[in-house]
Amino acid sequence: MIEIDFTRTLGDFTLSPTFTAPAGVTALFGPSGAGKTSVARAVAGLLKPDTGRITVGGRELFGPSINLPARKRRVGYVFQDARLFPHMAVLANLRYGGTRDEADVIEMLGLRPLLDRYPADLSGGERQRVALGRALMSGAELLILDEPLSALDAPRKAEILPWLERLRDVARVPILYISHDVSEVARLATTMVLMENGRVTRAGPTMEVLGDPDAVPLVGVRDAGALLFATVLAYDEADGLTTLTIDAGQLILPGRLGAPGDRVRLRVPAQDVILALERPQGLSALNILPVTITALTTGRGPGVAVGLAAGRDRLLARVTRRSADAMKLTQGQELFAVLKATAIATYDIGT
Amino acid sequence: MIEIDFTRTLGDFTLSPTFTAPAGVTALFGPSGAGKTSVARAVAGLLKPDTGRITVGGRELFGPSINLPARKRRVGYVFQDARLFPHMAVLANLRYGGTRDEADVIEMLGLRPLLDRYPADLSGGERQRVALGRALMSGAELLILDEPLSALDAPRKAEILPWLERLRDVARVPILYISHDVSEVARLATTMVLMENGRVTRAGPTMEVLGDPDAVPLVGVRDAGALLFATVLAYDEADGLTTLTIDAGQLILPGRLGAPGDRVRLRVPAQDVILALERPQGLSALNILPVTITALTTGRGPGVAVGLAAGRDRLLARVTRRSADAMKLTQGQELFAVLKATAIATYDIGT
Amino acid sequence: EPLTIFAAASLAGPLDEVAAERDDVAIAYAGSGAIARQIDQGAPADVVLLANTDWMDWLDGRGLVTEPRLLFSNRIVLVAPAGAGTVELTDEGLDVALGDGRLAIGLVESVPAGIYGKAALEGLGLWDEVSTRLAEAENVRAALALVARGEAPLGLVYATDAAAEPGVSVVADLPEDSHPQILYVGALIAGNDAPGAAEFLDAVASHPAFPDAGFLPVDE
Amino acid sequence: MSELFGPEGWSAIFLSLKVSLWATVVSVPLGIAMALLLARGRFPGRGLLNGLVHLPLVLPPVVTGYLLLVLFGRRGALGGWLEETFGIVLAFRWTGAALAAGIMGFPLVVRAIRLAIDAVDPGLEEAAATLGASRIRIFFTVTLPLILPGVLAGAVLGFAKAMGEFGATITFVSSIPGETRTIPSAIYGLLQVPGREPEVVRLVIASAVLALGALGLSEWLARRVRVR
Amino acid sequence: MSELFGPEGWSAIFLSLKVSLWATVVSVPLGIAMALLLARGRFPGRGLLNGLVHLPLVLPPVVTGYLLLVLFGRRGALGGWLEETFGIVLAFRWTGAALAAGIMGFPLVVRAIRLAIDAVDPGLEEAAATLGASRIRIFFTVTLPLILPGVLAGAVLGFAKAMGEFGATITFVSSIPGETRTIPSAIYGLLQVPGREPEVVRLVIASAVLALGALGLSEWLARRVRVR
Ligand SMILES: Nc1ncnc2c1ncn2[C@@H]1O[C@H](COP(=O)(O)OP(=O)(O)OP(=O)(O)O)[C@@H](O)[C@H]1O
Ligand SMILES: Nc1ncnc2c1ncn2[C@@H]1O[C@H](COP(=O)(O)OP(=O)(O)OP(=O)(O)O)[C@@H](O)[C@H]1O
Ligand code: MOO
Ligand SMILES: [Mg+2]
Ligand SMILES: [Mg+2]
Repeated sequence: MIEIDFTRTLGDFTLSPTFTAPAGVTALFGPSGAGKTSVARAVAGLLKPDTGRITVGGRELFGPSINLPARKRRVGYVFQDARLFPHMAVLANLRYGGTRDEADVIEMLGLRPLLDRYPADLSGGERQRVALGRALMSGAELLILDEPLSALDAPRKAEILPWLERLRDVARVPILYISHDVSEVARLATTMVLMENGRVTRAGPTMEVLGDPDAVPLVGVRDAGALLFATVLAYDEADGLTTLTIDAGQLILPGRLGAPGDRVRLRVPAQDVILALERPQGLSALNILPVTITALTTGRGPGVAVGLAAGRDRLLARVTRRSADAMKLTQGQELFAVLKATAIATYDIGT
Repeated sequence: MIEIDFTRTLGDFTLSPTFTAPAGVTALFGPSGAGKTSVARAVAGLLKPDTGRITVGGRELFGPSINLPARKRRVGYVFQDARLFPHMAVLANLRYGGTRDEADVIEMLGLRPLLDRYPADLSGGERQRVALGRALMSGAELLILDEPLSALDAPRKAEILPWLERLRDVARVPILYISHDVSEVARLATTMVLMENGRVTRAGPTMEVLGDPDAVPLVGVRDAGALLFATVLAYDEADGLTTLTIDAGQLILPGRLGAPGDRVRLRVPAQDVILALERPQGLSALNILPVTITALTTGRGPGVAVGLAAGRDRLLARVTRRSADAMKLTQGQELFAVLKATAIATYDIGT
Repeated sequence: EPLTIFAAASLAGPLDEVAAERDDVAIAYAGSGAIARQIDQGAPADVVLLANTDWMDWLDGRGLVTEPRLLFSNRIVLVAPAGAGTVELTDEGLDVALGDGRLAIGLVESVPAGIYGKAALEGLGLWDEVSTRLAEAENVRAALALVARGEAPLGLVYATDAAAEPGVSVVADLPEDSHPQILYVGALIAGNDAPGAAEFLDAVASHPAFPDAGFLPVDE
Repeated sequence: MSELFGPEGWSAIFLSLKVSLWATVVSVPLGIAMALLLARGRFPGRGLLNGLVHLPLVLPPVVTGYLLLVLFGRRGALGGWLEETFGIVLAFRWTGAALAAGIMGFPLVVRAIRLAIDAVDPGLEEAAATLGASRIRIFFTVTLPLILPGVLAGAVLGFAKAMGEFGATITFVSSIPGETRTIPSAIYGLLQVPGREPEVVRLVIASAVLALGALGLSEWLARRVRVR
Repeated sequence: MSELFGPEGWSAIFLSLKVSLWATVVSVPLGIAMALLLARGRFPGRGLLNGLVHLPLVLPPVVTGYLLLVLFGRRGALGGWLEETFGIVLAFRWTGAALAAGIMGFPLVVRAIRLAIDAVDPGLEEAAATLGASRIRIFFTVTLPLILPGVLAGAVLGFAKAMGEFGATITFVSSIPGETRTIPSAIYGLLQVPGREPEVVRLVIASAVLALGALGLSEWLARRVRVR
């Protein structure tokens, strides 16, 4: 539980974020210069608000009569610039804040060959991995990750994300996550906080924010999409596909996504949803769901955001206006959503 | 034209890249620590190869008897860490190397409100924009961009990319571009150079590399996809769609993509291509192309990479093995590829 | 062009008085050794006044000065912080007066006051008793300050300095024959016939400020 | 070998070394503390303290020596107290010479360290704080290693100054063979007498060799500890 | 006001200011050049040069003064040549006092600047080079502004040292009223005469006030130029 409500002026920039987020991962999302890093610094005790209150998990870190020093906040902070100690080898850097899960962290981040190196001899991505490892090993009660994966290649990201999920779900460490990448955010974030110009413009459960046609311009057209919760039914060893149930039916997705009974969450990018008036046949797409149109939002561009209900689940589709006209889409209309299995690939699946 | 063939040892890391790239944008792509930044530094004259040769546009920058100093190489370098001059305000930083296109650059990068600020008061993304602006304004004969957009949000990226394209196409400045983001690379890069462990594992025209089913594991499963060249036929003002012709037929895509007759290029992510045995009807996807299967590559995972020929154009699709089996996909088979217009959105379209 | 005098620092008080009566005299004070070397390097001096005949001989030997002449003599006295009683010039007397303290004196190998003081102690047969209990100072004024501050219970200084410092009392006069005569010598710089130089030297030799300060005439 | 300098010369050399080493060893930690106070502290009188530290540089050494005498002599305000309370005697002792040398070199030590402190990236200290490190731990594990080149520079400046210090030393503790007659005092004495130049030259060379040896050592150490 | 120090006192104060300002003004640019050479240069004899720069710190000031006298005296090797060739006379002139003060402070100036140079991020100079800047331009637009706090520290150390320098000055150029009698020389002269202590105290205070004023000024400037 993170409760934030403070103000602070920085030159002629006024930062006054207000939001409450439950346990889990809280994503701060917004354009460059929105104030995301500044919020993180305030939470970590590196930037003193002028007035207000910051509470994490019931612990008041800052308030009218309290201003806990940074070292007592037990915050593991991965800075936007790595901030490794230049005079220590990688291993000493990693161990500086503690040695929790040392072997696992080193393994997961592929740091073994780098342990004796000094930061000056690391590449940009290597530095960021070490900084991440250092924060993970510190045994912090709150993790702040400021674009921790932005310098990393996709395969490396794919290795690190499940780890962060485990921290979220197993170790139950609350995480404040700053990123420009919606697929990361969607995968990890319990709560999404959209910031602009020092203020919070929208905050709420990730599913709601991402699935909200009205939030499309805030999130970015290409990044809009819905989140679904699904339950694993079975995994087919032979063809490597997992069958899941959602409220509206079944989905078949590649990869082993969990043991039967596990709950997983899926991001379905709006642009990867195809609408069909009739159930299509002979398609390589394995997933076809009956849906009802709940909302039609026309933006400035040539696209139309279509809100869909699939049972109690909500989906978001983005189609061209021409298609919408040709198909005569209207609110309440019943039709079919085609989801391509590989577009909802492992990368977007969080447990 | 960039010709690179040198070796240099860094501790126990050996860098020995060899590739030739024609004019345009050359993307260096590869995992963290592959040696991308080191290659860039060597080209810029900041890292001296032990032996070898570096030639750009016919000018020998480094060779057995020459080692041009950095300041004479006329290279605009956007460093992975911004490296702004901390004692100069933003405007002075921008003007340090020259004032080419000053007003345009400031506008495009949204730097106007920052001009009087000092680097210490900028956010991470703001710093990177200033660094980019400084390099753009220097009137360099070669631009080196080391992850210039990684700290930027999607809308900001979308503003900057067309500018880089203009540099490539109008000003004809060769660009060496380092990025982890395939969609950026696909959009910009003429040539793609894949690096791993200090060496070049694959280099060639971006279309070939991205469209090659064998390159899928190198590029990353989710990032694979093909490039198409298309010619603009018409733009429909009413519904905001552009009709284009490719060898195999017509495509209809959202947005004004150019004037009639313009050549544009499109990236079609493999995971966004749906295969159908028969021409589907009543779909929101506007683009259906007859294609022939040219290759079927089964990887370790549950997916199958399907190489497709659409006339003389090549496409790449990724389907599950189960679908491939159900549809009895075989080489030479003729079927239909369904491309969702919004999946090939403006973001992936380069002129 | 004022007349430039290079003078031993211990002459400072009365020499200033002499100079004050004229408006064209500049005096540079320093240690005798430094002055001699500077003259050797062509210092713009017209008159040189030293507290040490060795350095004057050194200059004379190099033909750098003309007409060296003896000006005054001085005496060495034993001083103690003001108010102290007289001290007997015997081993025991000194031992008692010193206690666990030290005898302040100019550097005994090099500072004129120290050289004379050492000679006197030797002449009195006291050297062995006190040679390990000295506090050798950079110049005689510093030695005097040590006594005046009470840091050293005894000091060997010029009678002239003792007379001018209210913080000390003379506790014993050293017999004149216990050390070589303390001589101040003056000379003109060779090949530099500055008008008034010889006259100034004469004025110094005859000025009452020196006897007033305790300087003694030279016994020829 | 022993004839090169004679017993007095050797004694002066050893004494100078002892005095200078002690002056350095004591003034470096104090210099670090003072530099931290001046660089980071925000308190009234900071400017005055800064001035006080620099004073020995500004005043003629003799004046500093005289002030030391007034303060730390046996009759001096602090000297008497030190002697009664701790049995520490500075007047006419090598300890006093070390004090004089240390005080004369202190502004140099503090300045070098302060420049290094001002150059430390506060972001690294912030990072250490978020990792739970206490101020003390941050100082010893982050700040101190990062300022080591400055500390070394300060130490070598302090040592060299101590080797060359003369005016304050001789005024405060005079020149007692074997106790306070350091190389500069010995040289000064020799210079006052005609014809002793050869001995002066030998002592000058000895002094230069020692101090430049220390300089070389510090440069070598600095290269080793230099932040990578 | 003029009675506070008497004409001689005022003359010493103005002279000290003139000498110290010149010493500082000349030694700072030379110090920057020397610091660059020592910090960045790779040439045989670098260690020796480094040692030579530090020598005035190590040697007793009197020795330095004698060396200057021997080298730059009118009969000295360089002194004669300078006088014949350029008509520059240093011996027994205020210019010589400035030379002595400058040389004595030079190691301090160089050290402070060198520490600052070592702390400059080479990445910024690289960035400037890729932007086409020549070495000269990089120096003046990037390196120099970044080391300004170090240069200021060096300047104030050099100035303070010059205000306090005595031994080398009096040995080299004597203590000629109006020409080379700086505050420290004047204090020395006054100390030789009983009863002049009040004048000494006044001059000490004047000297301290001037040097600490310079110190305050430099701190203020350093805050203004401090890299943001
Ligand atoms: N002095 C050195 N000693 C040992 N290894 C070094 C040294 N300098 C660089 N390296 C290694 O060289 C490799 C290439 O570094 P480079 O910065 O070029 O990588 P990169 O491809 O840009 O990576 P990233 O995407 O993470 O920025 C890295 O593995 C790095 O650790
Ligand atoms: N001292 C200051 N004076 C004026 N503006 C400041 C100051 N410090 C920070 N700012 C501004 O505050 C805003 C928020 O900065 P912050 O670093 O929190 O942004 P951010 O959301 O993390 O951006 P990015 O994604 O680019 O890292 C920026 O516009 C920045 O320019
Ligand atoms: O004339 Mo002095 O002051 O004893 O050297
Ligand atoms: Mg930020
Ligand atoms: Mg890199």
